[in-house]
Amino acid sequence: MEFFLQQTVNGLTLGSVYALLALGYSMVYGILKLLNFAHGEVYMFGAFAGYGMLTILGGSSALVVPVWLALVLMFLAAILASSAIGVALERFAYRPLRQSTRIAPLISAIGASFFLQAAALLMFTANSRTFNTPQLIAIDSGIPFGPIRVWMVRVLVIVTSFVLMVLLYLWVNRTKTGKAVRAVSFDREAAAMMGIDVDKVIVVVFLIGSALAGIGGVMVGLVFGRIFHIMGFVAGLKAFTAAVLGGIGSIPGAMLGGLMIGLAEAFTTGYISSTFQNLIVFGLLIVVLLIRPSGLLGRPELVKV
Amino acid sequence: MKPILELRSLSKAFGGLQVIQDLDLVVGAGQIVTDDDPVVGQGEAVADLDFSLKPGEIVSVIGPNGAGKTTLFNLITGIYEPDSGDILMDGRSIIGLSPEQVSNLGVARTFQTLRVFLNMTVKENVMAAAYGNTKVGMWGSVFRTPSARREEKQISDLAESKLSFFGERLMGYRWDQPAYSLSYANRRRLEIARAMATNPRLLMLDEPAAGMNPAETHEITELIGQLRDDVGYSILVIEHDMHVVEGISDRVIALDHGVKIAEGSFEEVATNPHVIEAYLGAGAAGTK
Amino acid sequence: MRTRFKIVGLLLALALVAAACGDSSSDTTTTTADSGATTTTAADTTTTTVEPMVCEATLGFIGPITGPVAFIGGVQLNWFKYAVDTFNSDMGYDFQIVEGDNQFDTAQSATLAAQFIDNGDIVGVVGPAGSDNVDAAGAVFEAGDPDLTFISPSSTRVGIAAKFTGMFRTVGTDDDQGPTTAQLMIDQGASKVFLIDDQSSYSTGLAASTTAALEAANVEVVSESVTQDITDFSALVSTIPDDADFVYLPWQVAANAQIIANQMQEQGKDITIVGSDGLDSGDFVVPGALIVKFAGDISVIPESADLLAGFLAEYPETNTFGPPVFVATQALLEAVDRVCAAGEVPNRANVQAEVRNTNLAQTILGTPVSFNSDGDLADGRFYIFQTDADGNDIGFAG
Amino acid sequence: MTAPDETGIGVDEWVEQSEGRREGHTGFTAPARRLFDKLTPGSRLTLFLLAAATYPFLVRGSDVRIGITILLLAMVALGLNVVVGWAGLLDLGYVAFYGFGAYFYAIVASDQLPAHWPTWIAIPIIVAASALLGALLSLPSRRLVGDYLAIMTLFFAQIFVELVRNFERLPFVPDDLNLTGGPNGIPGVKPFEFFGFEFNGQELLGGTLPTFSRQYYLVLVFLGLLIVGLHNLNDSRTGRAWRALREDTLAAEHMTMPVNRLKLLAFAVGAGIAGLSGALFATVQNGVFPNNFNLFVLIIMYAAVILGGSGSIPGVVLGAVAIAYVPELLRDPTKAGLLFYVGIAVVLFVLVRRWDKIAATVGGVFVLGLVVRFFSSRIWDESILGEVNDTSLSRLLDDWVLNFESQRDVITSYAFVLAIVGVLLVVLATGWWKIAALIPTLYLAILVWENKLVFQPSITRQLLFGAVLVVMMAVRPQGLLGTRRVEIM
Repeated sequence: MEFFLQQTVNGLTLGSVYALLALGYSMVYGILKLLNFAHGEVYMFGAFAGYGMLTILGGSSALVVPVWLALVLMFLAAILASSAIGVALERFAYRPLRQSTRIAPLISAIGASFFLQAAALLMFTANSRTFNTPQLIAIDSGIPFGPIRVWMVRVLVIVTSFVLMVLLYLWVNRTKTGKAVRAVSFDREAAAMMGIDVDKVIVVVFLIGSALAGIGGVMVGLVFGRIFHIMGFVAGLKAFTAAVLGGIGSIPGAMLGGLMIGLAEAFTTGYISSTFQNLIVFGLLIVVLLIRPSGLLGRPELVKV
Repeated sequence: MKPILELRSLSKAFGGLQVIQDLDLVVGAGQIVTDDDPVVGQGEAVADLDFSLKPGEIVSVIGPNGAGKTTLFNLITGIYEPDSGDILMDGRSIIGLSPEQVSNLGVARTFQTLRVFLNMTVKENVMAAAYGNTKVGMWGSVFRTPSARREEKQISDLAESKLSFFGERLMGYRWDQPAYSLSYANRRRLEIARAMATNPRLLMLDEPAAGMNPAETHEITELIGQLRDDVGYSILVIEHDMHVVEGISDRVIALDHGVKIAEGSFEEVATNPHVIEAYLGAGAAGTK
Repeated sequence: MRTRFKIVGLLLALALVAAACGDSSSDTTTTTADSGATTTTAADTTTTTVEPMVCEATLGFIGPITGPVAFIGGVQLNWFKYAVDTFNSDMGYDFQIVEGDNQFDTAQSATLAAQFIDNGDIVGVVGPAGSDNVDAAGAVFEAGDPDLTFISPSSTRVGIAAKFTGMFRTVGTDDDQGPTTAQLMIDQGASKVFLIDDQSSYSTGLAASTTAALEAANVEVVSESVTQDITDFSALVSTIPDDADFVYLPWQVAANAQIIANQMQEQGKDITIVGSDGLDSGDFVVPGALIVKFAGDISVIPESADLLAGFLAEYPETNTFGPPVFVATQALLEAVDRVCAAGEVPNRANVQAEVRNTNLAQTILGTPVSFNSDGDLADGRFYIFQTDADGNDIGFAG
Repeated sequence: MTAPDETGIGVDEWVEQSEGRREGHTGFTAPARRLFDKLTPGSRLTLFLLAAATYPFLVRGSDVRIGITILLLAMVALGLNVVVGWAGLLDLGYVAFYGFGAYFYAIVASDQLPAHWPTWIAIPIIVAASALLGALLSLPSRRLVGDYLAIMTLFFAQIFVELVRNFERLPFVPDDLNLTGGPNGIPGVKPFEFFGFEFNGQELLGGTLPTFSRQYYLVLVFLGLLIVGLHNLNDSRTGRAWRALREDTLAAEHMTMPVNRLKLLAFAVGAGIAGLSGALFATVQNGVFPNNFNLFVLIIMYAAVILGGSGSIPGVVLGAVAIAYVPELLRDPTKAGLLFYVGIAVVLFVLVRRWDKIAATVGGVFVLGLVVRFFSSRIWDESILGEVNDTSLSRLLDDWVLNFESQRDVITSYAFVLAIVGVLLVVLATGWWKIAALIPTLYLAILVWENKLVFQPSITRQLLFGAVLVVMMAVRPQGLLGTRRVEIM
């Protein structure tokens, strides 16, 4: 039982980070039908921005401000950097290709991804950076969860992700801009004719999706420690997987997909084998897709004949 | 003579919404053999007998929006499987067959939403549809064997002859133009040419005159007549334009909410009170 | 619009012509100009054949400067530049370098090997890193020019140097390190070892030789493995049995090992970590952990400490993959120096002959370096260190 | 056909003309494109093969090797083009078939197994096995479309690498059977040998054709045959059916095309070509390693197809040339520098358009440089004493741009970010504001180039390659030789 709970916590932590990334992925897809392969790089820059802020504030060991303030400032820095990059990506890599085939922006995304990786390599070098979170938030701090204890940072990650997801869900469903987003993702041309500024809506989506990725980046830095210039590649793939698994374009689906992959990875490692973790998780996902070809919460696309 | 196509108490529902209900329909030259079915009225059977003398029959399906007309097409061509009932082609059930198998039995259709292969040339659009009637395998094509060349020539001739059916509209330089460069009306013509290239016996046209101006509409009306007269297709048409329906139909079937509410000659159906009611007193059905 | 494009086209054409001219002119002045690979400093225009006593040479570098393991190649490139600069300024030479980025891709390593063979200025190569890249590049070197020396600063698979005439390496093999590590754990009374490899060529080789030695001594080995690109090990940490005596990490990415140490602490797993030389890095500071190092503690050995300080004054960071590059470059440059001292013009054959005679009494690694007939280190020794509470590495009796 | 329809014809002609405009038959590339269009496919291929065949005589061995890389990429990209460009199936597992072919050949042509198969037997078996594998893997994917298909096939690609890397550890594999060599791969793969004729460095008919050239011609022959075969296939009922499938699967199904069988066939043909290319790759590299078949390699293949023009055979070949050659071109810092400054000039002309404004910009940048240098050197003399790169371009700018002696990394990092922000501003600004933003941006770009990028040629190479991809796609979304496509979403 203790082992099971431990693995659940492990999986939830990882899964909530995947989910945050998948949300941005899924939103962009929903609105542009575009696989934003540079999303992982946005996340990486968020992580580095958070790290930069931490360094400015004196580093984990010699912080000049209270811890909570440092965390807030780190997240703010990440949100700023990530959303700026996300919006720039949209404007310069994707907007010129909006009228072309769906597959063309894929290469722009990959080019942008190469560019951003190389830029990070130039600015931050290839060496990993570590947040040294235990010096920030003691490793024996935490809340009890059955027989085990959950480190405060994990609590922070899981709670923050859930809160953000709920907020996002409410925003999309309740606010005027959120409704505009849904309108544009449903039918861009009709939305434009109804007086919705499609460009603006798309920018907003990139802004929010990238901000979430930035937050995810800082969280990864906090809870797992290591950030490096190509961390975005694998994370981006996981986000893509989570988004598709959940039903691409669906916000609850992205959350569910992310959590599911996180938990699947944890339980596979815990109960079966770490060596074949990827094999087993991929096999599992293939089965899920065979049973639900449009993802967990995705709806099959309706074709008017 | 047996009918080409026959529907027996066909039903199809989507999520609680009954789209097609107990629909019976018989197309083609021949006698209706559904005497066990109470819904089929005797009057229609008589009307059918009249047409049996002609090489093909043109039946129009009319009805207000949401009446289930396109669903009917989709059921026949195998996109949907009916909940109950039967569809017979040459007396054989085609329930459960894929659209590809149905089309290989000689049923070709066009689409209301216009589904030409946009990025292929006009001629290629038509040539592609000859797939089912040609045989050369992949290796034959790769090595351009003599039989492959011969067949390729036949496909090309077939496409040109089908396209030339439309006179100047789809001729000459247009053959090598991508289909997306065609006007709306020409895309409709291309869809018909493409359907013809599958070598069908039954042609199903979904709103062939939609979006056309009066001159073009007139043209398409004549064309549908020619298709039957010159080529000998049996034709099932969905159409809103009552001028077209009047001009081409041997028989008209009116649907409303998936239920057949009238059947007979154009005059009979157009004056049928159920049909007028279905169109909510709109002049379209009433004036003619 | 139209004129603008014409102008652009004209410019592009001009640029192409210029590029072509640049090529041909350099071709005529230096008999074999490089055009495929990168010269950080352009080749000098004097021809080597006229004045035989001018000691000139160009060294090539192959490494993963970008790509998935850029943390290896970046530091290695810096140490390579640093070594050449140091040697040039100390000895008054003007040796040139050509850097080649293989992105840790074997196909690119092979291409770079071919380019270096074609670049007649190059008398020796440092690199590549990774046994698979050595295999790919080595095949090209062996077929194209076995006289061209290449000294790999990080490839540990057994038997690989024997395959290629021109290959040397400045790190010990898995057969040197595995048994040393196993003996360490056996001496400490291990009965159960939890071993995690990272699915790289380096890691699996080391894991295999260590496992063999441990199992020969009846120590139970529980093997798991992860890929290098994951950064969360908490699920794996949960599976570490509480009765394990050691967790052995033969890893390349020291920062990942730090994460696993943190997560072990988080989950209350108080088990000593044993690391391979890959964890010899500032990224891994875990008090109590045992690290098997290929070199002594270079920050303590006075000569090495000076070099290290000099390096850090110029470049931001270092890690365990750097110093062997310095030694490899040193071996090459001293060989060139001896060739010149003998009054010969350095070429690939005589440089390789001198590299074979390498006998460095003192290196930055703190150990003497010489090569055996295969090109492996004659004496690949490993040292064991323990990190103390302050994060310093202290010698460990073993 | 009675009433002439003025509107329809008018619309058609207008569309036709606009298409002509879009297709680039005006502007500076027009003569080349017109010439290209006039050539028959056969003469295009002949010209290409002639040019390709003379290439090894003009260059050095290492360039021949790069040529091999290019030809191999062209081959494997042509196979991908069948699946993606023609049949329209987003197959992200394609690299697995490439790897399968490579590993298959490596296993039967090395010391991994006791058996060494003759090449002429091995190759057909490998192609058939790869095609079969492709067909098998397409079976579970049949119900999936678009991105769901993409992710499913992506799993296959990742599973392949995992399997290869951990083969010996699989539970059902006997301990002593290490078929794939794990992370070490399989070195020492034998060259192709057809009836005693080996494609390596042995003497050939008394001549001395070097190894690389032999391998080059071997791949070229395969590529030539492949191009002919694919061209024929494209113009056949199968090729048309694939493209119909891509355009509208549902309509294709109604037009007598067996959709599932055609998808399966496309997967199989693509996989077969990938398997063949993989076997060639294994022999060219003398070995196979798990990293040769990772997602990065897949990305490069996709880039070749899409950049060249998805669906077009000459386009894909050109795309492969561009994708494989540009990074090699960028290895040389002199050429990279040239590309950078020519790039700046191009940007100037495209963005500014007017001569007076261009002159103002160039003058402004020049003056700004002098002013900055003047004041900076007075305040902090280390800003002009730094190391200068030894390329001729850099020496030319030595006395104009700043060269930091210390703090170079930090300053240039900030300058780099500022320069990128500046680029964004330039694109967004209009009129003279654009010029105002352009001047400091250009200056910063040159500053960063001379102080940072020239010293990091390998990283700069990545940076420029990424930028080139983005710019090329923005300029020609349909790919270099692709035709513009209409897509209804």
